[in-house]
Amino acid sequence: MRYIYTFLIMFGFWILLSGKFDLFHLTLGVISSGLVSLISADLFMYDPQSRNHLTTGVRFLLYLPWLLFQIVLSTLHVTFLALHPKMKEQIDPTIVTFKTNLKTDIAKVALANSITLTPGTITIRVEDQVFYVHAISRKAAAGLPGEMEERLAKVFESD
Amino acid sequence: MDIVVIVLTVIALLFFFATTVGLLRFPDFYSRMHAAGKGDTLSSLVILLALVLYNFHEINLANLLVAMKILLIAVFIFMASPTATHAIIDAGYESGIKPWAKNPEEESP
Amino acid sequence: MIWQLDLSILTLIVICAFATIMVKDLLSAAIIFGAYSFLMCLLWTEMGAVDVAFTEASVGAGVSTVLFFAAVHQTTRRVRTRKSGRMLAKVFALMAALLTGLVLIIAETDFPGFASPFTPASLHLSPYYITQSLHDTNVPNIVTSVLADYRGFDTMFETAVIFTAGLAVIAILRRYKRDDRCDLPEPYVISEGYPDTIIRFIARQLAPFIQLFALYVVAHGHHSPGGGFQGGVILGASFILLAISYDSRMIIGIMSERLNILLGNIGVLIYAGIGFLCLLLGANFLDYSVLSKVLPATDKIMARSHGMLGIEIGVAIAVMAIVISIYLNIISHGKYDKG
Amino acid sequence: MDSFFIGTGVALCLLMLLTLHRAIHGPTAIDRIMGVNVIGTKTTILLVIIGTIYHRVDMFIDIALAYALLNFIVTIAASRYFQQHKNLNPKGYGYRFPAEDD
Repeated sequence: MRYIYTFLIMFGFWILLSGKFDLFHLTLGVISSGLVSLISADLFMYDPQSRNHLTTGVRFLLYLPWLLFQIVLSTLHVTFLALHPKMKEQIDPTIVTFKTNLKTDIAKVALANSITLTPGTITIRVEDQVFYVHAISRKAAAGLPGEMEERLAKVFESD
Repeated sequence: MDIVVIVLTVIALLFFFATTVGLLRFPDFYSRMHAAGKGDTLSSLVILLALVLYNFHEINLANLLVAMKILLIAVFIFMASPTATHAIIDAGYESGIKPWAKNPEEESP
Repeated sequence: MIWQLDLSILTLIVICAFATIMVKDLLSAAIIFGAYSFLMCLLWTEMGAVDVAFTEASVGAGVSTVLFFAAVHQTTRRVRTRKSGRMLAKVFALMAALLTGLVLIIAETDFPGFASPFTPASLHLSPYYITQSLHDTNVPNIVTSVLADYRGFDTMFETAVIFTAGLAVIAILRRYKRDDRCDLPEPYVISEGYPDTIIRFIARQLAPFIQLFALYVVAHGHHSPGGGFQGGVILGASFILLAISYDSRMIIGIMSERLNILLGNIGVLIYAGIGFLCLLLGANFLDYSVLSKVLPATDKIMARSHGMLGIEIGVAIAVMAIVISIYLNIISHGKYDKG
Repeated sequence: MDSFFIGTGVALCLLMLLTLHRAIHGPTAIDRIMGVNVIGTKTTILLVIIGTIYHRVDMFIDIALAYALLNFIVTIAASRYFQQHKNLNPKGYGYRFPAEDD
């Protein structure tokens, strides 16, 4: 099953890259995507629990606009800090830890990267369920883990 | 259309500039990483969006494919950039860089 | 040529080059050299040499910097500097460099002017390639047709050179006995490193895309920049990414040492085999047009195009296998046990 | 419009010059990696811009795509080095400046 999924995704990627729709190049595409899915399908879709991938994907796409909005906020925040004349009074870096309830790898990775992209915080490391986060000010540190975790739990772990 | 492209590019350049200034001005490694990791992602996305709009002046298949490829670059940057940020900052943490503290005597690690 | 960009990139390159020499820490030198390779790629792109730029992109970003890191990882970061006091030698070296430069500058006046259209090369050979190669081989990318068809013999031995480099690394570094370990120098603390979930996950997701992109580069070498060499390097880089983020046992699991060396041989053999096939069919070595007798539904021109694709695949396989085996040998001291 | 993009490219080069200051002067090797990572992102974008100036984006886009995928590998490799070695600035490293004579 996962070979077929990988093959379909890879073939879509090939069509985007190639842009040639004659028989010869499509055959090459089928061969290449078959080869890649043979080599690395079990890497690409390593997932102990089988779940409905499609609804998860749709919910993740719905999550993206909110994330983009957060990225805009965070860039404005960094811009403000960097150009602030008395920058050192504005920042007060700390390292905070917290424990998350998310269990699957993909949810943890999404949470970590979302933390990195939102204003004022960067994930340093993830040990099992404990996140080490560097926050640039106390205010940013207080807002962790925030509503992100609930949103991601809704995306990845509600079936 | 050109005006939109110019406005987007200028915004992206502004963010890039802020990123660079942050990279030079922030006091310690961790806060520099904030500047490098965040500013870059959004400004790359914005400038790539501007280039997509500019190259999409007439609608045909070839232009569509080029636009899709530029968007693919954006997607890969979006996936790779936070991870690279995380990798670098983790390496720094592992090798024991002390964070810069506002009041050094108050902090006790 | 856009002179504004040209000038600014060149300035950056010169700064980078000086910094690479001046810095004492070898690891930092490798890092700055990575930046140098980025800039070099930009310069070549800006001058329009797209295929060269692609080679620089794939080799510089994917492999060479990583190999430098691996080498520093296994040896030492320190540069041994001599105490000053050998002024005479330095002055002598400066004199020699200046003299050579002077001779070169004098010799340069005998060359034709830069990009002059009246040199012998651009009077006869280049116009032929530019006007006739599409007609001869049905391949729009002239660089590919020149490299793989008109100069096919040359390229075959370039592949053989890469193969030899791989053999040399194996011969020097690979050890089969378990007991002759060489321990690391004193000031280093080596830990296994924390198994990082995020890096592993993203690497796992990106690796298939990199592999498919590499195969695309190989297959579309005729129409866009790229070809067997670049594709092979990128393919090797995807495996190196997995080895870095997990462990070298991971890629040994996918591709064992025996298979790897076998693939290196097969790659070169495909190249030479296509050449011998042409010979058997009664034409010159690597004259692909006779392949139309074997391949279905092709005329002579398409046969040249397909023949080129065949040797590109051979080059890609050889390069991939050799890049992987060089990396594995360097990172594990030739023992294939960790990394 | 072309001259606008040339201006953008030159501006990006100037920013790269500033970033290069961070990449060359350290203070630690990890700061250098950070600088090189930022330079790599800018390189990707400059490649697309150069393609736009030449009106042949379809040729240049592949190189940019290769960079978007491969820039990641360099950063990961460098950071793995530090995760395993743990010594950032051992004694005697730095610049061959006259003040720092060894």
